[in-house]
Amino acid sequence: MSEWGFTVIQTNQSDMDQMDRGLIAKIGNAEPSIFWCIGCGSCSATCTAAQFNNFSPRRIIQAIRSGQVKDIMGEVNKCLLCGKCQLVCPRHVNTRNILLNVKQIMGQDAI
Amino acid sequence: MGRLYERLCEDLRCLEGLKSCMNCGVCTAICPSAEFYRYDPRKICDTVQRADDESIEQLLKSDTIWYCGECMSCKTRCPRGNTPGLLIMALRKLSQEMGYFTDSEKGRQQFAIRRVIGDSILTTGYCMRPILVNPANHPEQGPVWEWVYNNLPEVMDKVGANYLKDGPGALRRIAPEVLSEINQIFQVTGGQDFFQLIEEFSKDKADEMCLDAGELGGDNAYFSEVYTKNSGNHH
Amino acid sequence: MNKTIVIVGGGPAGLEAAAALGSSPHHVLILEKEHNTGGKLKNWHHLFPNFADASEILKSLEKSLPLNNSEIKYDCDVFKMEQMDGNLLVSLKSGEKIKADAVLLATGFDLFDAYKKEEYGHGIYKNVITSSELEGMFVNNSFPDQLKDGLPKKIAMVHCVGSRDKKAGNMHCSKLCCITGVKQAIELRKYLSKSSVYNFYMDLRMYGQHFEELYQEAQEDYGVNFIRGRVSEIAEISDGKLQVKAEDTLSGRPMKMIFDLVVLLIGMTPATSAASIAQSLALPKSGSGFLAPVHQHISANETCIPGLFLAGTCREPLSLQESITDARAAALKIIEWLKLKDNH
Amino acid sequence: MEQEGKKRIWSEYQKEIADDHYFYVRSCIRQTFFPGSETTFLKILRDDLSRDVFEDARHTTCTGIGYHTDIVPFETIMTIAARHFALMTEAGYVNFVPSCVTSFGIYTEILDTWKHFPEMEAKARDYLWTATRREFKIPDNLSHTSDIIYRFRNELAELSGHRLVNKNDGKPLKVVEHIGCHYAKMFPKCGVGGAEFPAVLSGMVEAWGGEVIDYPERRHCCGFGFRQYLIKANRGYSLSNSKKKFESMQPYQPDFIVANCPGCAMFLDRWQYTIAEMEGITYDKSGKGIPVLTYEELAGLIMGYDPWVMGMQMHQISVEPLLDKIGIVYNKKDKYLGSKGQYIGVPQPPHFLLQ
Repeated sequence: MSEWGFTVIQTNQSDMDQMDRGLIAKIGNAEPSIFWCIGCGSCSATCTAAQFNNFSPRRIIQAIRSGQVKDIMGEVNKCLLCGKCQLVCPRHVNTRNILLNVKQIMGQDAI
Repeated sequence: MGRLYERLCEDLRCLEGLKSCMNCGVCTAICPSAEFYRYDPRKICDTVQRADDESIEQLLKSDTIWYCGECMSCKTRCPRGNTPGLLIMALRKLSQEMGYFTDSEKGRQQFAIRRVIGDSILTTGYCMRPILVNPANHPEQGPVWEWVYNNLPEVMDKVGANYLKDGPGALRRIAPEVLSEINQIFQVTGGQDFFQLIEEFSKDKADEMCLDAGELGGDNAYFSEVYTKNSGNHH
Repeated sequence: MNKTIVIVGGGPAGLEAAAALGSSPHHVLILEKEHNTGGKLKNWHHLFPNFADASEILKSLEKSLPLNNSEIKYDCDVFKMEQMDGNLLVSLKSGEKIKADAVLLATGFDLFDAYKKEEYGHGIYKNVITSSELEGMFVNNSFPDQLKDGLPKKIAMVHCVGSRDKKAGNMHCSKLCCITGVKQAIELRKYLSKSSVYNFYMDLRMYGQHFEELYQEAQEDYGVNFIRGRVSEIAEISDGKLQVKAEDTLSGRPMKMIFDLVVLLIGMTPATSAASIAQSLALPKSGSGFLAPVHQHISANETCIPGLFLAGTCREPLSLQESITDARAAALKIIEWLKLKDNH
Repeated sequence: MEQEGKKRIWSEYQKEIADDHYFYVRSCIRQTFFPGSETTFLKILRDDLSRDVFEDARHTTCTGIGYHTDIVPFETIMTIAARHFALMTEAGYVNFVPSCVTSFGIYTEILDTWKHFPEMEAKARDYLWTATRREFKIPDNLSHTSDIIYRFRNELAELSGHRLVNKNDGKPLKVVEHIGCHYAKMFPKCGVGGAEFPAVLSGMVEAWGGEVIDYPERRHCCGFGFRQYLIKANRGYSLSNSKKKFESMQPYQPDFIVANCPGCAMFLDRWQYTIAEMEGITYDKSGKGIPVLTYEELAGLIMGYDPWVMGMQMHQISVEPLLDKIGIVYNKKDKYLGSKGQYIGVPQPPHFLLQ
């Protein structure tokens, strides 16, 4: 804290016009089923990893689609790649492949 | 349906504030607090309407319920006629009645508010008076206020206030017989007991934290702690 | 014995009921308050979920109107009805009175007046339009200039405007705006191929045949974005663009976004033109103010007034297909009732 | 922007505002920071408009800040309110006029609660009798002091010597109006113009020749948040919400801000100073900040009152640039003098904000 005893706080409000659309553009090409998600949450309910940490495939798809991808690798790495999400999805979203793609793309970007 | 939920439902502000929520999010969209704290009024409504005591207890012990600024912007927009801000007031009341407020950093601040605002009401008849806005604790008030503060009688006189004098007018001294009426009202309506409750729970917490809470005012370690402590984990 | 059946309203339900009554020996008189028939279908371009041409459908409805026993009177404002010796006396504003053996109310619906959602600024911000105004733009091919410069545009579709909203005085779900929003999003993507469209919704009630499929097409083939959160406020920023605030409830964060055009998906509300008729007969209304039948499940077309029947959206929000089916059901009930009346 | 659309909304929110004989209750925050505004209100009403305003020295805080910091229970505050109604009844008045927006919100909330839960009103009568042996009638009319000025805006325009017009180029001054949240957000029907397009301040500004700016965050809270300001550790909330508003209004280059809530007026003034000192930013071109006025001061200015007698020297953001734009003649030297013209020192200049 400053001499004032408080500081200006960064807003939590997502400015959707300033979001990073790069990742969704790439993933949309590689795995278009990401657009089919209706946010029902059955993937998160069945998720093996979610039993042990606060991982949520539904939230991650949401984050990629809206471009809130700043800290996404930390989240993606919680996934065990078991693929149960894909089995339960009513819209045939290939969540596992989406996450694999994130790893690949973000890995490339890192290099 | 648990005991805490039932107690919440005894508060009119819970009945008025939360009829049924459909999780549309209009409240959170324009909530000044959701913008700067880790706070989502929609989720609070949803937690409460599930009527699960364990989650409600968690809520009552958390920082979360203390983030709201009670601006009531949520009320204007809710398509179901709810007022999450009123629900918050009911939650805060219960949190204080149960003594849960001392479990959270933001909840513990109630002690400082009770000492400053509470005592000011009972001893002077004002919530807020110039002398309470001490430049040392209020650097944001700026140098003009500091000048006002150092020249209160002269400045107040110039702008037509009746500073600390009898009779009507701004900042007049409120007569002892009026204050005794105010104290009577606090006595009769439970306001006094509620102040006492906040004091007692806070002193217990101060003991636990090995800090002195004094008997009056803000010149003590526990007051400084709750008034200035910001862990930074709220956003 | 031949009888007179009065149908109030020459929209799809009224026209279809008249067609269905064509095979009966009775005289059918349609009282239409405007200069022509078709009701709100006249102002619609394409219909969900298959983009059928609304004007074609209207033409075929009008064509099937029987010439032998039906008659249409235009510019008739019905304002009162009375029960009289087992018949109904229908009073027009012109002073004319018509005796009817049976009356079918097919008075339709009003569109929700979007100005009541003050926080959306309809009537104040010029780029906030309603779904019905958008449909009019498609009909007349009259889009505002700022959409025609070929640059990419951002368009928001706001669901549930005036529906499911106690504050706006409508608790009911209008049920057709969801699919309308999906249909119009696709149309906008087709018309302005460089544009992006965002639908702000709470629930997408895809109840009808091929509705869910259309929703999926919108996502898969047209790249329409769906954000789960009710719009909280719209504000104009410089150059007429609009700032929209909602909570993205699936990520639990407040959000804002700037749009070139905002389309408010307004729902159906009870028709004001039916209000004075209902009042004159003390006809009960449902909670949301639509005309109430005797029994919602088994007598949805009959009212507590002998000889008075309901068809179409005067009793609840219905799609065109449902209105038409409903009109036929009502016609059948009327024929049955007139038979009974003869026997007594 | 279509003004007709707004007028249609305004026509639905025409609240009744009493014409005369007001029972006046003061605001804690107003008295603390801008007491001259309350003095000005009374002068305008009594001297310029010949209205009867009664103030009972025995009235107190409504305890609203205690209520909204959750240390004062509802039962208590409604009985304090009942006591104020009793003072009004005893004085023979029926029109209740609070100077504070928080109080105004409290009174509307209490009256609404009593309407829906008559047993609560009975309880309040009981508590009040037990505690003070007083009885009360519910006011016929509850209006905020800004409602009263709004009611007389056209009369004041006729009496006034100044218009809200830039004397250098003849153009209307651009004005940001800020309405306190508790004025109408809880009960839109209780505010002139409702909650979304309130007309109480814009009506004054337009009647006096200014032009109101509709900027995107017009409806956002100033950020007081009660406990969010009173506790030092929380003040980032307060500051950041005001900052959001300043950033949103900046492109429209307002000549000044006018607020109808005592807290808002003070915060919008002080936070500009704090932001300037913290980050080296001001939201106007001159580097002096955007002047923030109370509506009483605004009314007083057009009526030709002395800005220093109204207390405008108590603002952190200098008001002189605005006075010069309007063409108000004032004595520069007198600004910081005491009531008898004596020298009592002057404020330190801020580090960043220009004077």
